[in-house]
Amino acid sequence: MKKLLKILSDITQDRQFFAGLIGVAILLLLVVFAPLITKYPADFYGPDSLARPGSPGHWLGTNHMGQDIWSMLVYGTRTSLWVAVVAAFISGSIGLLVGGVAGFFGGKTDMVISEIINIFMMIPDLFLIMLVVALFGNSLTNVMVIIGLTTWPRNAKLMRAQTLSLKERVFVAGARAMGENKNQILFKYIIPNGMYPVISNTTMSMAYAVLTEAALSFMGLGDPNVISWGQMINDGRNYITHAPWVSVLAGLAVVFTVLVFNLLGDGLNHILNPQKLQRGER
Amino acid sequence: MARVLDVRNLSVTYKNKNKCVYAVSNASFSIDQGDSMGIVGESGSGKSTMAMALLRLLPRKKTVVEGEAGFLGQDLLHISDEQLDRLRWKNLSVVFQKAMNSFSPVHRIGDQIEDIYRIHEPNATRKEAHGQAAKMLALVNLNERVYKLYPHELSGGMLQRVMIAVSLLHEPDLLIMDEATTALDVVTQGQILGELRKMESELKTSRIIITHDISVVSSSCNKIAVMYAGSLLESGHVSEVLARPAHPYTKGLLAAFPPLRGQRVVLESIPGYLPDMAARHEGCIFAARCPEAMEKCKSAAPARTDLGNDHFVSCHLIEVEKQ
Amino acid sequence: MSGNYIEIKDISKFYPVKGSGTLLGGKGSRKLVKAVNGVSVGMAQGEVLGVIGESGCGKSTLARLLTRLETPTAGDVFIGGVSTGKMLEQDAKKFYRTVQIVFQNPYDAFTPRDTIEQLLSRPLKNHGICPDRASRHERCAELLESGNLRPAEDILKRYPHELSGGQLQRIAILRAMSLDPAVIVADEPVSMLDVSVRADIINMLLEQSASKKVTVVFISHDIALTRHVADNIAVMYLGRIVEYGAAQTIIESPLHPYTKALISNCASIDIADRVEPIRIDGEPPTPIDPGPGCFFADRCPVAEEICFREYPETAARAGNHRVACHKA
Amino acid sequence: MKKYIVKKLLISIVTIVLVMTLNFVLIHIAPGDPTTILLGRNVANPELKAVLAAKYGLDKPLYVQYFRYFGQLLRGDLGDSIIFGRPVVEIIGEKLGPTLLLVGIASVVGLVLGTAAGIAAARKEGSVIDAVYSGGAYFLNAMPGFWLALMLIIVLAVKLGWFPSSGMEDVRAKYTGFRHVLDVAQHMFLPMLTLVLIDIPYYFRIAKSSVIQVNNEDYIMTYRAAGMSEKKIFRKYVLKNAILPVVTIFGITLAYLIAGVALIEIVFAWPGTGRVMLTAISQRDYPVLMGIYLIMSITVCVTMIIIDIIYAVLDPRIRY
Repeated sequence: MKKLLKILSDITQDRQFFAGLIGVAILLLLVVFAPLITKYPADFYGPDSLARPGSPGHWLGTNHMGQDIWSMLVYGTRTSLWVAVVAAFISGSIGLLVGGVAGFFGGKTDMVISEIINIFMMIPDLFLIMLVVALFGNSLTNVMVIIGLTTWPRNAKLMRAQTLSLKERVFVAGARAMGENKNQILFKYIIPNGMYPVISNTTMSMAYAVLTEAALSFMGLGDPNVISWGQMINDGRNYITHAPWVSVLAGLAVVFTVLVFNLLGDGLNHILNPQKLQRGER
Repeated sequence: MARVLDVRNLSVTYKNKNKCVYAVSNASFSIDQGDSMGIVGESGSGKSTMAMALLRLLPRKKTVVEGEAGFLGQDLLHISDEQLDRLRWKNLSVVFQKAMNSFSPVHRIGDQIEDIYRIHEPNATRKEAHGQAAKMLALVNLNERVYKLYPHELSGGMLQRVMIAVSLLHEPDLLIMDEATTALDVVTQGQILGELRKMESELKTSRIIITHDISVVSSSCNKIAVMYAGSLLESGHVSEVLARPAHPYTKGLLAAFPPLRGQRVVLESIPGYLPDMAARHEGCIFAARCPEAMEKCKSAAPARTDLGNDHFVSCHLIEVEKQ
Repeated sequence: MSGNYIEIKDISKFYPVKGSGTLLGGKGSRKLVKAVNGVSVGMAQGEVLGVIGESGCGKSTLARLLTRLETPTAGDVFIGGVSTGKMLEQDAKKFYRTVQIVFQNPYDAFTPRDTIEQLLSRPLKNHGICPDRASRHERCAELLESGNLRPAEDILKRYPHELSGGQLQRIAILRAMSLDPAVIVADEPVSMLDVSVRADIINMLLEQSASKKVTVVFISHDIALTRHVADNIAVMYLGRIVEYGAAQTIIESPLHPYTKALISNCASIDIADRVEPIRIDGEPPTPIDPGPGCFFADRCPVAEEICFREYPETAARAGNHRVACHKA
Repeated sequence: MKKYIVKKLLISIVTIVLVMTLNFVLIHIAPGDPTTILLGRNVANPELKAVLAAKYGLDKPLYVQYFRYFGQLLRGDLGDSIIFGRPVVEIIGEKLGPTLLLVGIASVVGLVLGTAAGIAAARKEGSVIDAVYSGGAYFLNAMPGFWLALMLIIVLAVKLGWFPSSGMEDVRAKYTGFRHVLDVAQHMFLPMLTLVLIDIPYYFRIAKSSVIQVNNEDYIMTYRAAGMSEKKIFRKYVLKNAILPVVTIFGITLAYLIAGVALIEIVFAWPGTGRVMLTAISQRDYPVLMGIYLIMSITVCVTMIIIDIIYAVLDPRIRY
């Protein structure tokens, strides 16, 4: 109970984390209660096209096909969050594994893996993502998987650094001298103490995934069967002079979501900062 | 002998949103020309904070410094920044602990020495600066070849020597060394301390050494000041304080230190912990851990008592004895 | 010397120099850092051996070799006549129970996520010393009591960051002791602690090891402290023991020029005891392919031609005093 | 120094080989057979297929194909575009100029502005300036570049009419000489502004944190204790030490910018590789897509080597 209170006070202490948390809560509510808070299904083509925001029945207006913008934004949240979670999960897992292996085994393994990580960080990944999606087809699954498969290097780099420094910590040497084996050390000491920065970085990867998905849809490489904010921005482009709200609102949704994940990631980074646990300072 | 530094009632308080930490309270001591004083204390004693306060290097927004520090007729704590800048390095210089970080890693050592020399000799030619630097480098037993090198090309011991040479560029009246030899090996430390002693007789520089290691003080200083939890408890000549410590804390510290030669003794710790520095303490700061504490020690702070021959101590036991 | 309970025989640790050779594993010309270079020394049961030397002399590597945190390039350690190399192969856990270590930094000695009880119970459980939870709890409390950490029940519930450095280091010693080791390696166990609490830690280490006849290898750069705790002292320079003998003898009548310089430069708190330090020039070189002569020759004030040519044999002197020097 | 550069060169070569290999692998693991991918879906010309099969040795074992493919790439043969029916190298070559012009100028301007803002914020840490700059960078960092481009068009081109919203020059006017340069500059302003704005947060973040870090270094304390003026300390010592981490991220930021520029070119109808890419994507012109990927990767690699050399000159610790 005391611990819980402590955690709660930590959370409210860090403004960034708190803001991020509220943002995520809003996004999740939108996802869960989408059918309840929208008047129209997202694929409903109404009679009023390009209605201004504030029009009766369409408080955020409609697009050129007569679709309700508010409904599209809400259903677009589903797409974005889904992509964010799956892609970040893939990228986080690969990063954790590759970085962990490099750091834990060290020596030549580490040398080779870290050069590979550097190389992947250097290659402009958006081109590769586009190429692969173009080749393999633009389904949502492909988009999520390929974003996950190309954005792991950052997480790997972080995990490697974490593992390397943890390996040198006295309590790890102590555990070895106490006769604990490699598995015990990895699962009891390295991973529990090293994964928090990776978690916070993975939160940032979610932001990156949202941006990438938007870019892909914007290029016409999104899944045509789902509502996507990037697609909305692209559609709105043609009416930018007289109906700018389509693009503007969809873009604001992207910005809001990315901000939320970045805030959450930065906040987590402060709260879980390993330095805080290192030397008894609270 | 001329008085170089006269510190009166120096207090330093760290302030942030939630609390105040009383890092140094009411410290008074003085240094005469040619003196070398060692300020000893454990972690949290405020010894480094005191030095930083005298040098006015503490962040201004977060600290409150009170008291006086007479230095060559001026008050270090109250003169303007411009006046202070004129004294810095010309009359008062400092060497910090971390030798490895004492120089910018991307500039040549010689370049950095010249910049520091030119602060007070803006019109000096490169040759003049180089000449003075070479003289000081020789004093700390270094080849002037280091002039052309980058910091990463030198070892920690060599860098610390360079730093000491730099601190002596203008032959200052007072040199403050903050744990300057702590990170060095025994042999290197011994040699640097030896060089310092030799040099002081040539340059007439006074010195303050801040350290946690009494043996450094006993082997390189003529005066000692003992600090505990922000208070200066005892000060005097090394020969007197170490031979006849008056304060129970000094006695405790000495009993915890093993001698190098002679009979082996039983080492004794001082029981208890450092008091909470964020609280004001009514009585003697050491009372809670003092084996000889009396009722009075908990309620009233002891006055600084003069035992003669520059030996000062702040302890009720002594006050009682004197009466 | 075969009567020794613990016998370190010709132990060495060489590392390849970083950046020498190529990525693809170039042949031949790889340079070696000879961190520990053929160290042999024996200890009686319950003896305290002090190891002194400057940074880079290999004393910490020696600690890691003894506890097998590093695998020796050559050599072995025998405890009661049994090869620890063999012991590791046959029953690794037994080895770790036999040899324990206390590190320099107590603040980092425990994983920050566990309570003291969890930290102390873990080895008891892993080594099957106390099979059930209740007995482990009892044992942990006993351990703390025996180390004067009271109230034990309260401390057991604490996290490492809630305790002081001195308390943590005492717990580290108690945890090592809880496995009933034959040897404890103490690598600079008090150098990060304040002087006023050091004595307690040292006294506790000595008491605990004396009562259980545990042999202690005390590694330190603090010469006065080492003299205080050790029966015998070994002086290391660039990976080798250059002088060995009874603590008092090494401090008061050293024979090797390096030991002499080291001790003369060591400050004492006794002001009557000011000795003129012996100058030795230069910085301690790195142990990259040293030799063939005496490693100390180029800094030695009394070196002669032979010192640069061949490494001196270790010669026995009065008592157990041994020194490796052509001139001593 | 030599060793350091040789190592960096080797890594760049490995990178390029890796990109080539990735292309090769993708051709072979993608759904459909390689000829279809290289020819385009709608073309089922048996003659052409035969020519391709012979060229790429599609009847030979995979490793032979790999080396052949490699050999062709090394000779500068990136294959032919499906829709334009011309060599990919030619097509990209024509469009690379405008793209590099845009990226080149924008990344340098972004570097300068982002770093300057970061330094300013660090020197006044906790002030209003710091809060405004940091908040601005945080928001910019969350914006998709192509959307930001649209917003700039809405405000600066449509509403205010200050700048043209698309193209690289006024085609009707046919300006020459200095007037032409001015015209291009005017057209370039908005796309460049967009790129600069999305580039700024990266440099801002790293410049701010490294200035704060250097300010707390011991040597800065030494210079203060020596009475050196804050101006001199900052200009000579803080700046040079703090700029190093900024230089190291230039390469990675450039990779990011090069990826982002395609979308921004599309929004502004800038006649660069981005538009080629959009067409290639919509028509599934794979040789062109692969060619762009390869050439952009090479561009980043070459820049990285230049950056590494600059870094080695700036930081004496590298020169072994």
